[in-house]
Amino acid sequence: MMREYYLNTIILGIFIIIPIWAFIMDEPFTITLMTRAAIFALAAVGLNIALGLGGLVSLGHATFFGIGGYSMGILAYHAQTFTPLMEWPILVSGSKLMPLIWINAVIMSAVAGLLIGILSLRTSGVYFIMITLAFGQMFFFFSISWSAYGGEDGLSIYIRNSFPGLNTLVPIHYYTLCITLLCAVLWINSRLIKSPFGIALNAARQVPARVETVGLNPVRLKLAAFIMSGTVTGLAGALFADLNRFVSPTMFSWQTSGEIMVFVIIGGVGRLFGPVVGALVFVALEHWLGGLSDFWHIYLGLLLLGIVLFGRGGLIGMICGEARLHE
Amino acid sequence: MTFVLLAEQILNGIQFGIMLFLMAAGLTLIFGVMGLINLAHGSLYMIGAFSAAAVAGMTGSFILALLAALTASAAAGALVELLVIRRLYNKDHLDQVLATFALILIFSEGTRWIFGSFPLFLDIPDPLSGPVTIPGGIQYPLYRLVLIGAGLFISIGLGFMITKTRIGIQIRAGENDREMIAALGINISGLYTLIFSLGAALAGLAGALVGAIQSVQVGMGEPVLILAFVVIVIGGIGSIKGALIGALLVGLTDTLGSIFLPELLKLVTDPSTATSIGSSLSSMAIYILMGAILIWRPTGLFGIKP
Amino acid sequence: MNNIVLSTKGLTKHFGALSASKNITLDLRVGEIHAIIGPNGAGKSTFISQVCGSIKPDNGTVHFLGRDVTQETVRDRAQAGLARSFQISALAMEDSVLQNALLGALGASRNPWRFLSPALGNKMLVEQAKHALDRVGLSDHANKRASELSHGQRRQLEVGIALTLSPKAFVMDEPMAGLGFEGSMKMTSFLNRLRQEAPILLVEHDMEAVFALADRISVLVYGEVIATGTVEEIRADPYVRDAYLGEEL
Amino acid sequence: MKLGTLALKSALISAVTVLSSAAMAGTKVGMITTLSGGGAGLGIDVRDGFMLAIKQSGRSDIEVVIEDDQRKPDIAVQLADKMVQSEKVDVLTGIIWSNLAMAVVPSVTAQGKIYLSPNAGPSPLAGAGCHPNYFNVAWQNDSLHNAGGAYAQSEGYKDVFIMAPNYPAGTDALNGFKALFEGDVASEVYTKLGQTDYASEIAQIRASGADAVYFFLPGGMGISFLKQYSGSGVDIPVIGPAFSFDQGILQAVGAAALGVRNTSQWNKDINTPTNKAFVGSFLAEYDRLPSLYASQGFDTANLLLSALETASVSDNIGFRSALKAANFTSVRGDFKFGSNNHPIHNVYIREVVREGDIFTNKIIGKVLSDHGDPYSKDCKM
Repeated sequence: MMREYYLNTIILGIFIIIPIWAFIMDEPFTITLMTRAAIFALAAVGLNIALGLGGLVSLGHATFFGIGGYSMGILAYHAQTFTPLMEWPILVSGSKLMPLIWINAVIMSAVAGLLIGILSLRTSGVYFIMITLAFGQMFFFFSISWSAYGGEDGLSIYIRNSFPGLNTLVPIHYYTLCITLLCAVLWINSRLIKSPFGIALNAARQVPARVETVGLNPVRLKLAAFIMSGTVTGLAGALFADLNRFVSPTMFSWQTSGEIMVFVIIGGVGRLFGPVVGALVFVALEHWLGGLSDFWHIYLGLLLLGIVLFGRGGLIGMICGEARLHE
Repeated sequence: MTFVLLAEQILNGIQFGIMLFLMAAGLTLIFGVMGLINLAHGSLYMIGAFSAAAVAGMTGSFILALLAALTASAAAGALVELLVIRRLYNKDHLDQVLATFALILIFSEGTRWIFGSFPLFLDIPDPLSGPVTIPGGIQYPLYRLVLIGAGLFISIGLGFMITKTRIGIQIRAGENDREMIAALGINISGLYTLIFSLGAALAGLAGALVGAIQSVQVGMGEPVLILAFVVIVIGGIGSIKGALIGALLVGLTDTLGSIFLPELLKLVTDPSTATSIGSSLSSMAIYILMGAILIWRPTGLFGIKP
Repeated sequence: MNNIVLSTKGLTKHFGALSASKNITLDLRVGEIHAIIGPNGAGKSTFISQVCGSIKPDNGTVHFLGRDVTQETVRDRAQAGLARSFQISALAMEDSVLQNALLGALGASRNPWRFLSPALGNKMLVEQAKHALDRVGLSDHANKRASELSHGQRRQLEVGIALTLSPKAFVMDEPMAGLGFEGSMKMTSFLNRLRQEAPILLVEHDMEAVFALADRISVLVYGEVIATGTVEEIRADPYVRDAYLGEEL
Repeated sequence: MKLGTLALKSALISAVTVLSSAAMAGTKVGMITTLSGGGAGLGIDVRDGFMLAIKQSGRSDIEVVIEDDQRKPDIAVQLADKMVQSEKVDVLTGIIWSNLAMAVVPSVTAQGKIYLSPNAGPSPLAGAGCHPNYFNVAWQNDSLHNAGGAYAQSEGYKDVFIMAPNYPAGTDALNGFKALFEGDVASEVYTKLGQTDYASEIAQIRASGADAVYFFLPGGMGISFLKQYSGSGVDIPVIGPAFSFDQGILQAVGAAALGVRNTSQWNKDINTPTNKAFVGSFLAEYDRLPSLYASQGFDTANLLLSALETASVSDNIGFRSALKAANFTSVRGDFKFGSNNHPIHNVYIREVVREGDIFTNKIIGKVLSDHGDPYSKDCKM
């Protein structure tokens, strides 16, 4: 069994070496694919905070992905058309500046996470799965009929938003941004797992009654995890929208929620790099299997089934065995 | 808004609700007895519709088509239960969601592989096509009346089966206490397979019945699946009575919402905006209903309190 | 009577037709161990749950440190200093023994909202946790996973977590179960000393331990306290012998 | 998803092409279209029509890379990136749906690539968002709906019930209808996108007392509606754009569609030699009747071929003006580009008929002549 630490290093290595190779060989599309993988990974790392640490099976994380996407879409749309976003009570104009868009995405996702979390955490088990799904569907149908921002057609942003000092339209530049954010979030996540909050949350997932008898509120811990989880997935949504220069209600669909969950499961629930492996494998399969067969979803389905039935702990679990204690 | 229109819309809502019930009944039984979330239930609905369309295309007989739908979906259900599902009973909900999500991918792409991407068609049999006039001067499609009748008949049959028969007693025992049925010496794995394929057959039947008034295509099961989940969550998971009431509630909310919401909004804003906002709201209406009910009663209307 | 730490007055709880608690009135005083004994199904766990707040009584009150806490949550009571150990171990099985103890220390600090600094780097928390583990004799197992502990060790950890809270009163649900002879002896002598720190409301099946430890004993049968008294009084009570102790003595 | 790269390479023919001045380096075309999932039929027809024209041209210096967008905007955008970054194509085409076009077209035209639309014509791309690198060979989205309104007007309908899904193309459709219709609108109903049961709308139609129904329900939605409508006993005449009545879909609708009037810029019975040759050769090649979409794919390829005769793709300005000249014979008859690079053409009214076992359309009249679109005035280029 390989130490998880070494495997994580190898995975990070893949995320560094392949793009550099692609840059040298002038294969910009490979960089675009890696960017896609990095962004999916970020979205799934977000879900993993709720799912892996908090035990919250959210089938509605597309809500945050979409909110992030629309944060980008709406701000950039107003900047692109030179129309104010809001005139009253204060004049707010759009923006094409990525850091601003990201902050907006994070704040909006946090607000949504707070509201959805407060209501959803009244339930548990299957009911929690279903109420998060219901919130996702609400946002999905709302975005379809919100004609001011394109409705079903979505919003197209003609030129990728800007980041000071970089030309974001160059694939390697944008990739650098995305991978930096992914690494930053992974670092925060690795600290979070070992922090007092992480330990309390971990216990709240396993034995909420115990957490309560030491005087802590397990629901509040889970709510905090749900909000954090949402903000990270929201940030990923903003990046994804900028990768495509386009947002549409698809980002809100329940299939998107399912796919984000699939990334986490393929890699390994609760493992720091699980979502990263999952996203990488998914994008690779999509590219290679998709090239081989029209019906590649069948193979994806079989792989998933195999992992659920026979592979405890996803791919990382298969390679490294049971998770080690955080010492 | 005339009485005739209102009555017709209520009938539509009931018909929609009854069809949802056929889906939801299987889902809720499977969850109640085996504790399994089955996302692939929509695929069984699709299998029913496709088998019916294929057999109707070959033989031209609607009865044979329905029989084919029942057999094919029950068989598919039993097969899936034996190969995959029974390995999931002891896993957590997350694994169940994922494994059955995987089954959706396999079933959908498999169906597309066999039948292609174009929608199939299944026609209403001639004796049932066209409208009839029912008391009150309402003209209503005969086939939809037959759907309501068939659905009610099945609901009653299901109710009878659960309350009066041996199988029903075993099912209720299983819902209350899984160890008890083992203690009673009942063959659990046989019972589970039976329940699963019963649920599958109901879903397949719904698919075939509805397929005749809609188009039969890959992916037709998922929208219905989500609605069926909404239904059982509203009703309380595991409760057949809850599923029936939830189904009618969802059917009526959806149908009446899409008519009344725009009308209501027309009182406060101009017609065009009213129609647009009204229809957005009505497409969200059942999810808002579900959210509200869960916030009020976190385990649904007839769910068992934790 | 300001030496009373914890008291219940007329606690009554029905589950449908079944009355799990009938008018239970008893108290826990400074420095004592008050044992609750009774046959299976007598309503001991239901009673403890009402004392700790996870079940709300239909009638009656719970007072803790002179305050009516009947309407307060489990958390409020825990923060006020009421520590509970569970009958069926409620431990974070995937985590290490030390992390489980840390959870208690974290609860005592009332501040889990620290996100980036490692908990194991926090000297105060770790000291507190290690000290508690030391006292229950689990220091050698601090880095084991809780799931690797024996049944008895899990009971010790339960008590250890309660210790980290530096509580004003303990409520312990069968801490001796599964400990074996030697373990029981150790636990008995440990609890014997512990009563000086805070009084213990003890539910226990191990009669030998109960008679060795308890200052007072209450006998619960069918949700009703049929007798309360010192060890000698209870041993002598013919009614109790008849209803519960039977031939054991 | 690579479904097939058609590279007709033969030493002999390429020798000939090298001599022809225009396309020395060869031309690479990227086609992103829907080949799987719902709506795959449309993409398949566009592809087949397009490839038929390329094949008939006999040119070996045109390479077409075909990819499936699964009708998902994010996949389409990713494929567009791949076409531009990895395949380094000169011309893009193939997108079926307006929302996918909105996601892809602005960014590829901004990157200097030519885009030829074989189907979608969303209004922003015809108006303020027009671009000299963007050419629409099919129609502006309003076109067929304008014709629907004009036809209802000419038939003397006074009170029309109109219905479309609640999404931008649906709103555009109903506004397009109202633009040339002067009578009353009995009721304007927006359905859910992807709705499959229209019982409630049919009840409203029955109660409305309208004298005609105009609806725009693309794909499977139209099939469901028509089947349910014909079984409902409501006998108010129905009008719609060609999309719900086209060759690929009619067999699924079946007899329910018989007699329905629909608007189209093309039909297989347009009596020109080019069209007859197209219908005959398509039937011979693929063993099915061509659809509207196939005709648009065929026209798109022929436009491209005509421009390649006079200019090279590497000469962007020259190539654009060669495209703009539209120097080819469209299967629909007269065709030219308006100032915003969108078609000016005739729109006909068709009726669904049965020919032997097959349901198909026949033209019963011309509704609009040399019809352009109202957005060209907003287009500054």
